[in-house]
Amino acid sequence: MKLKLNKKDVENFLKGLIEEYDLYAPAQLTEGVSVFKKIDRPEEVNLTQPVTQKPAKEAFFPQSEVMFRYEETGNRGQAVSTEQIRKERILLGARPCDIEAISIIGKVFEAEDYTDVYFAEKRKRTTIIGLGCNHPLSTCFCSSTGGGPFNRAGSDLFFTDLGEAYFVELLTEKGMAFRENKFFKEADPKDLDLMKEIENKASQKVDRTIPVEGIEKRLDLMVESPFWDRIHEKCIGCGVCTFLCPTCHCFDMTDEAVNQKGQRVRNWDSCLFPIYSLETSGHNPRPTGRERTRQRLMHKFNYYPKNFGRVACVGCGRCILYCPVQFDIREALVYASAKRGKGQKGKFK
Amino acid sequence: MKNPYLPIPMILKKAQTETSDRLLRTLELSFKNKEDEKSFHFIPGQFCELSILGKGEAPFGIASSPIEKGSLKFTINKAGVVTTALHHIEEGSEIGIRGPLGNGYPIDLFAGKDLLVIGGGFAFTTLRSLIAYYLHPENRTKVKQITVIYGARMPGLLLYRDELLEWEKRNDIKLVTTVDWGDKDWKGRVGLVPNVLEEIAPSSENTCAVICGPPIMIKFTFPKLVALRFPNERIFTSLEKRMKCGIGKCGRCNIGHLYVCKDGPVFSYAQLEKLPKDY
Amino acid sequence: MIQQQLREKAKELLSNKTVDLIIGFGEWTLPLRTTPVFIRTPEGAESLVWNSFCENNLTAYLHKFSRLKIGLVVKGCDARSVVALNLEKRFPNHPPLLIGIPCQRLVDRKKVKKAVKGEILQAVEQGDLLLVKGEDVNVTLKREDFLYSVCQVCTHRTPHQAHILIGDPVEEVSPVEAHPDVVALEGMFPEERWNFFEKETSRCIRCYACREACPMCYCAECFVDSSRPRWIEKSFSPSDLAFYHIVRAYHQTGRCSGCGACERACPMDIRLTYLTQKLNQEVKDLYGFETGIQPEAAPPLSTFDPEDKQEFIK
Amino acid sequence: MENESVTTWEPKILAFLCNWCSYAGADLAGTSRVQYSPNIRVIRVPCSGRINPLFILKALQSGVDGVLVSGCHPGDCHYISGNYAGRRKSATLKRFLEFLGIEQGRIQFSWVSAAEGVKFSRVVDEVTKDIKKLGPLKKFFKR
Repeated sequence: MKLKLNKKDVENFLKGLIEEYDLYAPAQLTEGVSVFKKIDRPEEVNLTQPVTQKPAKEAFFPQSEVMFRYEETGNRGQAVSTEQIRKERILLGARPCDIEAISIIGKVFEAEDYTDVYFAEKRKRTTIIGLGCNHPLSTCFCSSTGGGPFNRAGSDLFFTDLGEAYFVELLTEKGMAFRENKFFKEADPKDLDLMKEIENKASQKVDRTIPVEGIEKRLDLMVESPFWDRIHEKCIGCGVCTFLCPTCHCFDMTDEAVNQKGQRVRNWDSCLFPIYSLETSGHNPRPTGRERTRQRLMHKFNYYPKNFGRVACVGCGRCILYCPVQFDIREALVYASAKRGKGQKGKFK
Repeated sequence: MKNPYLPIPMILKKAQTETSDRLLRTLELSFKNKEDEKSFHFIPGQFCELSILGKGEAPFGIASSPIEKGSLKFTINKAGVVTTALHHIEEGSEIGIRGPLGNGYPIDLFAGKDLLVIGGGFAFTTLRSLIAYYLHPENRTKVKQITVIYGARMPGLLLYRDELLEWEKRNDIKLVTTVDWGDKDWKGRVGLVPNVLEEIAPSSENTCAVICGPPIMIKFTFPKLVALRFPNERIFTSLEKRMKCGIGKCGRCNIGHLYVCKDGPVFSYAQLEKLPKDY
Repeated sequence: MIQQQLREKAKELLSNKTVDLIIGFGEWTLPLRTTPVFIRTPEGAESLVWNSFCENNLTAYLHKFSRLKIGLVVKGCDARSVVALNLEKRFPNHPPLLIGIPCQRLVDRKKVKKAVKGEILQAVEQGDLLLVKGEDVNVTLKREDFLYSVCQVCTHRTPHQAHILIGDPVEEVSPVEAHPDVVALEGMFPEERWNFFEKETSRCIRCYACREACPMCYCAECFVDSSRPRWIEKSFSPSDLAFYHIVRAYHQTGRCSGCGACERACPMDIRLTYLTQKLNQEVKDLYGFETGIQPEAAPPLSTFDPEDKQEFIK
Repeated sequence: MENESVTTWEPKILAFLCNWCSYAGADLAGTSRVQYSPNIRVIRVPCSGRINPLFILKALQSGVDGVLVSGCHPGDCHYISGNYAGRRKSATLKRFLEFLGIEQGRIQFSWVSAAEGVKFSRVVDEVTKDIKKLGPLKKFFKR
């Protein structure tokens, strides 16, 4: 069944979603700055920015999340967990890279030994409406990391912007539940053709040449390489790349209490912060930018693949776009792949 | 779904200051709920996250042994926010714990072998758990000879002194205690752990070594073990790293692709050799 | 031309071992930007560039490479940061060798992006013009219309304290009298000012890029990272975000050179320079002090004058 | 007539008093039985120069409606120049917070010597009156 959602119906479609679900979608905080947030009014939704600043992982793993609350601190308190969510959720307008990243985090958070209930509960009760990338940016390299601008893996429904309408695909059981949605209309065969044309055009645009293939093995031999002495030089140790990364999932847990009431909260944390690994004794196993940059890159391209069989990078390009000093992860990959002793030529000067 | 982040309630049964500098305090906790006690099974070397609401959580090795039923012991070094709170908490209070976490010592591999235990300072906690486990009549036959070398800076800083005295009297364990500086009452050895090890020179044949202590002690003891021909596969240590979640999610305690909280804290040197030196 | 002189000078300094390392700007993967480069060999000097996109304040790297003899490429504002750091005794061994370039004022990439539809793939400077190319666009912009607001108010574009000056000094005037955001806010009611501040800071993701990009933020332990005492919580209450930004800015009182690196580093486009610009204005008004202009003048908050104004004290 | 919630509300004011002058001044006010508003809570500090702006911000965040910092008169500092250094911090912080939109009068400063029990009571009364007029602190205050 081929469906479409006309743009003039979008507002009412969104209204319906907001009534029935908790809707998460990209919204602009200010011109050019978008994040995924809970939507209260249809007009907040903005599906035009190719890469939002903060990734869609926030719908499942918010930057700051209360884990449990207690009425009394110290030695008598009773912790009340907050993992239960009230309503079914919709994640709308997430791009294929962000959706891929959610399953990457899922491999850690939904592991069999211990399940992160906060993430798992939200994921179980969320229907994902993916949105194809008509205009991938020059910094996008999802096709090099095993995805693509129209990769439908992980989406329950998938939208393609045809200009006047969205082409709608129902991909899973969760997606099929929307079969009867009154705003979905029968699509014409020419809509399908248009969708394919857009998909082809976009797919050709995305860089496929970033050497991700085999990177795990190459990095195995590079743990103590002089490569790390240079690559970290320009990194200033802020958390932009890790906070905006759709696959980064480190967090910190702290107690926040005022008077007798309190809560345990988790907040995103970054391996690039010196205090991330600093021990109470004063010892820091990763004392300089060299070790911290190595940790960031090795985790994505060596440690994670060792545990889960794929790289923990989806090629969204956020860390390149928003880095204050233009640390380019593609550069790191190209360098790591260059034969030893030979200077780097070609794409990255 | 069970929430692995939610602490279970324990009651502080007894608290005891261990050392003359008053920086180490042993807490004996009993389960508040019977069901929790029934489902709590651990092996020496595992740890728990102790939590005080309003202050936070911190990981501690379990100092008691599985054969001591009904309660758990932790020895806490006063250093940061949580440990200070744990030093001030009164008997009868409630403390949350999560655990047991981590892998524990490889007791299957130890079976039928001699055991050499080397400890330094307050890292002796889980070693105490291990030794007490094997000294129990039920388990004593599981390993052959037990040799323990335990050092501290000063006599007053040795942990579990009453127990050490008891062990000294037994003939099925060889206990050597040593201090860096003695005092007028100290009749035992004076000397650094690596040197004492060299002196005693236990045989490495069919022996597993467990070593826990400050990094500087480990740094100088390890070569002595190698000189005694202990293979890396039979030298074990328990690592410490900054931890938060304790279950391999929050990220910070990894060494290479392994997490100290989940895949450790006990590692063999053969394992560590293959990992980045991130500890 | 300036770029060529810069390369030659760098080559010379590295060849005769005057410095171990030159930190300058190089071209990189994104248009409208440059990247910090670290050059150790005379041949490497060829990768140095100079243009209106040299936005980083490279002085921030001096903390990271404190053991080396460094040649640092500086604009007027960057040189002032070095002077301020020197007053704080940050260079006991090797003060950096400053290779100064009178600044032509920098182009605000965010302003350019807002003016051009779609992704910008290439941007070239040609005199006073910017030639910007995208996938389907090709526009010519006037450079002047797209300057950073901090650059518009900057009068000290020539790095006077530089050891080597490349190019001719420029006139000490600014096209704009005061920072436009400061002017706009001063005309508002307190309520509106607070709302503006809170709205801006509400976007903060606490990545601390503003802190790390700033050469003056070098505390061994930042107050936000302190656990005893814990000044602020790690989560996202508006009050804690405001707390962070008030203290980060206020800590720059009398120390900020107005380079704007904090605001440029922010991935969430939070306006930050109006805070420090306001403080700079106050310090000038109260104590006649401008950061990094007089190499010997004590920073205003580490000294006093018995005759300081005190009409506000009961 | 003002409505009741306004008339019954009493501001909470935190006063940082230097050990050598203002604290002694407050003491004198007490022993001399001079009446002043009961709205202040006192924290004794070694010197007005010890006041880190973080203290003032933390106080405002934690629920006080105003802050008073009081030290020795210029020239009288027990540490020679602590109050001069403090004066510069005070001036810049006050102007900065007012620019951000914290109302004028939320943070106040005074010089009170050990002999000025009466002045101390007057300062406290004035500060209390000012802050009462401003009403409860709504900005910045947490929760």
